[in-house]
Amino acid sequence: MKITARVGDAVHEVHVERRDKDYVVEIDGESRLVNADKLEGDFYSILSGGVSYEVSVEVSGDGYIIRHGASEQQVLFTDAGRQAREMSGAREGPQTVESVMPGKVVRVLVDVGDTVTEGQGLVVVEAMKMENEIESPKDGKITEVKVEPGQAVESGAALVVVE
Amino acid sequence: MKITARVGDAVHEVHVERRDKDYVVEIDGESRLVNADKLEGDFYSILSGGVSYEVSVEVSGDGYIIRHGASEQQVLFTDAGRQAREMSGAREGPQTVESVMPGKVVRVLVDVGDTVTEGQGLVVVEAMKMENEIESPKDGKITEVKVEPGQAVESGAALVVVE
Amino acid sequence: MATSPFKKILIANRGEIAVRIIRACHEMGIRTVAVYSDADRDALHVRMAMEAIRIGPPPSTESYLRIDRILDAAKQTGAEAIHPGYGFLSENAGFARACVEAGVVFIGPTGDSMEAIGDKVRARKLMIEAGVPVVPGTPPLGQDVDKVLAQADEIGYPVLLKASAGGGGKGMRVVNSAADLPSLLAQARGEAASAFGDDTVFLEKYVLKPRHIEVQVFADQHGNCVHLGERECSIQRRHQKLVEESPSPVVTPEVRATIGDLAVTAAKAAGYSSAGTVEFLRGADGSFYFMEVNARLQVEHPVTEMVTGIDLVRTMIEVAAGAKLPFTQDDIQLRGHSIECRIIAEDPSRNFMPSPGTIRGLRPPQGPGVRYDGGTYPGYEIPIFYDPMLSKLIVWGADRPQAIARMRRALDEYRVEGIRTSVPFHRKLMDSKDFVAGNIHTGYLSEHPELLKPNTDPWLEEIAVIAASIAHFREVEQHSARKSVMKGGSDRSYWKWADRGGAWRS
Amino acid sequence: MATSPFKKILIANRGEIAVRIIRACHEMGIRTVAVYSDADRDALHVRMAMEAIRIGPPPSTESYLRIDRILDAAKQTGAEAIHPGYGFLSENAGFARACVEAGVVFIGPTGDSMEAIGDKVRARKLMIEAGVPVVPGTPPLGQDVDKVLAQADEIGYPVLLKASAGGGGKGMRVVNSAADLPSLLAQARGEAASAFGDDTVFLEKYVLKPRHIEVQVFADQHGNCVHLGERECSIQRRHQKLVEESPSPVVTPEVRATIGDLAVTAAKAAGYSSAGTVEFLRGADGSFYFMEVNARLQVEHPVTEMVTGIDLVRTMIEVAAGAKLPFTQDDIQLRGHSIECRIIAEDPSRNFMPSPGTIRGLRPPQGPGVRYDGGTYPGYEIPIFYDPMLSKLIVWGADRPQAIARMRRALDEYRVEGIRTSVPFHRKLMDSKDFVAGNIHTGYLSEHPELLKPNTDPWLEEIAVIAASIAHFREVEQHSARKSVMKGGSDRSYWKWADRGGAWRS
Repeated sequence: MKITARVGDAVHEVHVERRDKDYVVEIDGESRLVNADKLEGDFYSILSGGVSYEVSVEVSGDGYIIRHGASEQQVLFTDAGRQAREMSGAREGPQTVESVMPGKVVRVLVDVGDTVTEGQGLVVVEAMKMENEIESPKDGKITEVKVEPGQAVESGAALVVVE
Repeated sequence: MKITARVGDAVHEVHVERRDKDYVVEIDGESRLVNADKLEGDFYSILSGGVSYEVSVEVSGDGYIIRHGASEQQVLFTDAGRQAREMSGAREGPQTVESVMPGKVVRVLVDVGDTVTEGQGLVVVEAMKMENEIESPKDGKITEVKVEPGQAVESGAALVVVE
Repeated sequence: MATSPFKKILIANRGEIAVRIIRACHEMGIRTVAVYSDADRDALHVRMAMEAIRIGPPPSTESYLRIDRILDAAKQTGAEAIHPGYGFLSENAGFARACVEAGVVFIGPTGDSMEAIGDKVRARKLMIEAGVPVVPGTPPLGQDVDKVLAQADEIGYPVLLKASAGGGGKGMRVVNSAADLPSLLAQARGEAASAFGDDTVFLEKYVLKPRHIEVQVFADQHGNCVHLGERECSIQRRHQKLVEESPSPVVTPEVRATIGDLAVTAAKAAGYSSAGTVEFLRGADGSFYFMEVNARLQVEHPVTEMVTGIDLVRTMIEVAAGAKLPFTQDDIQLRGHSIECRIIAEDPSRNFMPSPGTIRGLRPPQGPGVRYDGGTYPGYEIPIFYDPMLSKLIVWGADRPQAIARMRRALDEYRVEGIRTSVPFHRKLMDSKDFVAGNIHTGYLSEHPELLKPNTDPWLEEIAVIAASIAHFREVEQHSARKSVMKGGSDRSYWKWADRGGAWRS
Repeated sequence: MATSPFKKILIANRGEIAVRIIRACHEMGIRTVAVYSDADRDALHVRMAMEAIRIGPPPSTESYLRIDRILDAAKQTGAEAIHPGYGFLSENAGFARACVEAGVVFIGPTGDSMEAIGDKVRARKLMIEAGVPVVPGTPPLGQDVDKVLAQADEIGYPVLLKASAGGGGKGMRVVNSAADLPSLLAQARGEAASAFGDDTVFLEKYVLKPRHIEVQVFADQHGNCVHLGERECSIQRRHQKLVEESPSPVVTPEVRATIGDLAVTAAKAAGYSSAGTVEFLRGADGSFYFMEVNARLQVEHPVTEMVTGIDLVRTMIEVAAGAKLPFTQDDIQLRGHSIECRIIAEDPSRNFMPSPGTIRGLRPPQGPGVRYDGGTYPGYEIPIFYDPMLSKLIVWGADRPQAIARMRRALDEYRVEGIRTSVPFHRKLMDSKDFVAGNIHTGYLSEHPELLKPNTDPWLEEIAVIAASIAHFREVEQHSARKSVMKGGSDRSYWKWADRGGAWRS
C-alpha cells in the first residue's frame, strides 16, 4: 500500500506491506522491517531494529496524532491532487473562519465590511472560563458574520467569512 | 423484563423496566427508581435514592460478576427449568471433572476403576509456577481418565469422569 | 484516628479537588456527599462519593455557586460539615456564615477571618499596619476612568489590574500604557464579574521578573498556628500557575523562618483557623512583598504534603471539628523535594487554546515517587463550563534534580488521547536549562515561547510516520475484512464508530 | 546525578520488577534493554524499555534462566550492566561471574559473597560461627529416605522442608508427622528442581506462630554497610508473602538497632555489596532466629523506600558502578509507616487457585500516599508460565493506622476485570482486628480461612442484583436494536464479541 504522509512541512512517500508477522515499511526509498502489535486502546508496541517504541495512535481528521513519551506529532495522509491544491495556496479567495472549540460567543469584534489584517481578533469565544480570541487567518475584508454574542457554538462552527 | 437472579444460595425475582432516563427495578416485590449510566469499560455509575454506587459489571458465564469497592459478587440469571434441575441435584450420575484453569498436567493421581471420596485429589495441574490439585466433587468411582502428565490443558478441559 | 470527627461530609466542589477530599474522608471513615450540576452527572466525584445530589444546570452560577441548593443538599443528606475545596464558594464569607447558621460546620476559616484577610484590599491594609512590606497599589477603583488613569500615573506603568474578590488570574491584566487602560479595565471587570459575581478591581505596581513564593500556614481554633514551608509557583501562563514546587530553589532556611514567621503573624492577626496561604512576590534583589492571602486549600497543596508528610485535607477536617493542631512548629520537618505539574486541557502549541472534548484513552503515570490526583477517566467528556484542569501530577525526589528527573519520566508515561494537553509543554520545561537551574520568574513563559512548540526530533518524525502508516494499513485491511463479513453490507459509518472507541462509552 | 554511571543497562527479568528497574534507569538518563520470551512480546516491560531482545520460548528454563542468551543480548545491544531483579538468575553466583567474565557489570553482590551467604546451608554455618542464634536444622538431605526420617526425628516434628537454592516458598513444605514425610519430600524436590534447576533441600525445626521480620542492608564496594530498618512480612499463604510493612509493629528502636547491627555484621563478614536482606524468625517470646539472607533486591523493597526516602534501585546502580554509599547509618531516618499488598492473579475464595486469563479492564488506585508498581495493562493476557503477581500496591501514612486506612481506600478504588485477584482478601484483612492490632504470625491465614471468603453484606447483594439486572436489560435492549440495524442479519456471535470488550485488543 502506498501512502503520502505529511509531517509539518515535510512530505514522505511511504510503502507498507506485510511480511509474515511483521511489516516492511519503506519511507522515501529506505526500507525497514517492523514488528508492530496493537495493544489496548490506541497503544502500539513497535519493535524496529531492536529498538522498542510505545506509541499511541489517535485518529484525527485526515490523519493521525502519534504520541511517543510526552511528545506528539501529527501525521497527515494526503492524496497527490489535494496536496497540490493546498500547496498552491488554499488561502486565496473567501475563507470561512471556524471556531476551534465548543463554547459560547461572548463578543463579535468585527462587522460586515470591516478591513482586517492577519492575526486580528474577530470573535471572542469563551470555554472553560477562558476567553479566546479567534484571529483572522489573512488580510482581507469581512463579508459575512454568522454568529452573535451569547450564542453557543460547536467546534468547527462557521463564525465569519473573510475575503 | 423479568429475571430470576441467584446470588449464592439466595434466589430473587427481578423486574426491570425503563422510565424516562431511569430504570424501575423491582426485587422480590420491592420497587425502586434507579439512575444508571454506563461509563468506560465495565463501569456503571448507579444512583438510587441519593446513594451513589460505582460498580463494574463483568459478563461471566450465565451471569455477571459485580464489583463494588474491593468486594465482588456473582449474580447468576437462571430460567425456572434450569434452576429446578440444579436444585434437584445435578451431582447424581456421571460427572466430568474439568480443569478450572489453563496449565500443564503434572501428575494424574487416579486410575480408571479407583474409588474416590469427595475432596480427594484427582489430577495436579501446574499454572503460574504453582501446583494445584483438582479434587473430586463427590464420592464415586473413576470411569474415565482423559489426560496424561505433560499435557497442556485449557480452562474447562475434561480431566476425568467420576460416577 | 479512633473515632471520626464527622459521620458525613458534603463536598461543595467538583473535579480533582472533590475527588481528593472524598479520598481523605473515606480514609477517615467518613461518608461523603457529592453535589453535581447537570453537566457532571457522570463526573468522577459523583462516581466516587457515597451519596450524590443534583444541584442545578451546568453554569456554576446556577449550581456550584448556589449557596441555597448546597445547604439544601446538606440538610437532605444529614451532612454535618461541608468542605468547599478551592474556587467556587471556598472564599465566600457569606457561605461560611450561612453554613454556621444552617448548623453545618464549614471546613475552613470563619467568615470574619476570611473577610479580614481574604479581601485583597483589606489584607493590604492589615499588612501595612503590621509593617509587612507590600507592593504599592490603590483601593478599589471607581467608575470614573479619568480618575483611574490618574491613579495609574501616580503608581507608574506598568501596572496590574486585579480583582478584589478572586484569585487564579481571573480578572487580572497587565497594563503597559495609559492608552491600553480603558479597554483592559473593562475586560478585567467583565471577567471578575463572571468569575466571582463581583466586578471590583484595583491597581498595583507591576514588579518586573518577580517570583511567586507562598507560605502554607495552618491554624486551629485554639490559637495555635504554624507554617509548613513555602511553595515556588513562578511558572505561570496568563497569571495561572502551571508548575509548583516545594521547597523553593531560592529560599534558604533563614529566609524560610523569616517569611514563615511573617505568614504566621498575619494569620494570627486575623484570627485565622484551618489551612491558608500567604502569597509573596520576591523581587530579583531577594526582597519579599506581601501579595495576598488565600483563605482556603490551594490547588498546589500536594507538594507541601509530599515534603512534610502531613495530610492537609485530613488535618483541615480534624481542626474544623475542634481538634488542636496535631503538630507544633518543631515537628514540621521538610524531607526531599516535590514538584507538581497542572495538566490542563489546553493546546500549548496554540498558545494554550482550550481543548475540550472526550478523553478517549487515559494512562496516568505510576511507580515510585509519583502521585496522581485526577478528576477524569477514559470516556469522560470534559464540560466546557468549568476549569480546564484534568489532573495534577506530583512527584517526590530526595532532592530537586531527582524530582525533576522523576517528573520527566512520569510525563513520558502519561498518555491522554482525544484532546490536547499541556503534557508536551511540561516535558519540555523539565529539560529547559533555566528551569533546571531554578532561574524562573512569573513572566518566564512569555519570554520563552519555544517551550510551547512541539518537539521536532527527526527520529520522532520517523517513528510517527511508521506508526501512522501501519495503523492506516491495518485500518484499511480490517475494513476490507469486515466488509466481507458483512457480505456486501455498507453501513461504513457504523463500523468506523465501533472501531474508533465506541466501546469506551455506549 | 550530573553524569549517569552507565549509558545502557539490560534488565534480565520481566513483570513489575523489570518495569520498576526501567523506571529507575530512565530517571537516571540510562538507556534500557528488555529481554523477553515468546510469551512476553506484548508485556509491559517490553513496551516501556527503549530496546528489546527476544531470548527464547516461554518456559523460563529456555529464556529468563538462559545465561548465554542474556549475555548475548547484552553484547548485541552494548549494555554495560545487567540488573537481575528478583527471582530467575538474581541469586545465581554463576550468572554474576559470567557477567564479569563477559565484561558486563552485574548489579548486585559478587558471585563469591552471593555463595557465602546466599546458600542457606552455608549461611547457617556462617551465622553459627558468628554466634547468631539459628533455628535447629540439617545439612542438605541425601537420597536415603530412612536417613531423612531419622534426621527429622532428631529435630522433632513439625519440621520444615526447604530448598537450598531458592526463596519465595518454592519447594517448601511443613511436615507434621513421619508418615507425610516421603511424599512431601518428593513434592519439595520436584518444585525446587523446576523453580531453581536444583533439587537440593534441607530440614529445619518448624517454629510455631513465628513472625517473619527481615532487615534491609546496603553495602558498597568500599567496605561501607548500613541497615535501612526492618520489614514485617508475616502475612503469608503457602509460605509466600502477601502483605509487608515497615516498620514492624513489634520492633522497638532498641530491637531495630540490635537486629540491624546483626544484619550489618553478617553482610560485612561475607564481603557483601549492593542491597541485601537478612531474614529472621521472631518467636512469640520476642527472640530472633536468623533464617536466611536474600542476596538481591526483594519484592517488598518499596515499603523501605517509602519510610526511608531512599531509592534502592537507583542506589544499587550507583554502587555497582563503584560509587560510595550516598548515606551513613545516621542519615537513615524512618518517617511514617508503609504497607504493601501483593496483588496476585489467584482466587482467594478458592484457596488461592491460580486465575490466569485476560485483564479486560484495569483501574489502579491513585491519589495521596498511594504507589502502584504494576506489570500489566488492560487487554494483557497473563501468561501461565510465570509468577501470578500482577502488581504491588504500596501506601504510606503518617502512622500505621493511617497507612491501614489508606490501604482500605486504595483497595476499594482498585478494579481488575476479567480475572479473580487477591484484592477482596486484602481488603478484608485490612479490617481484621488482629491485623489492625498487629497480632499476626506466618500461619495466621491458615487459622483464619474466613478472610478468604467473599463479602456477604446484604446491601452489597442488593446493589449487585440491581446492577446485573440493568446490565442484562441493556444488553438485551441493545441486541434487539442492533439486530434491526443489521436488517435481519444474524451474525450474533460477532456482535457479542464487539460488545464485550473486543475493542480492548484487536
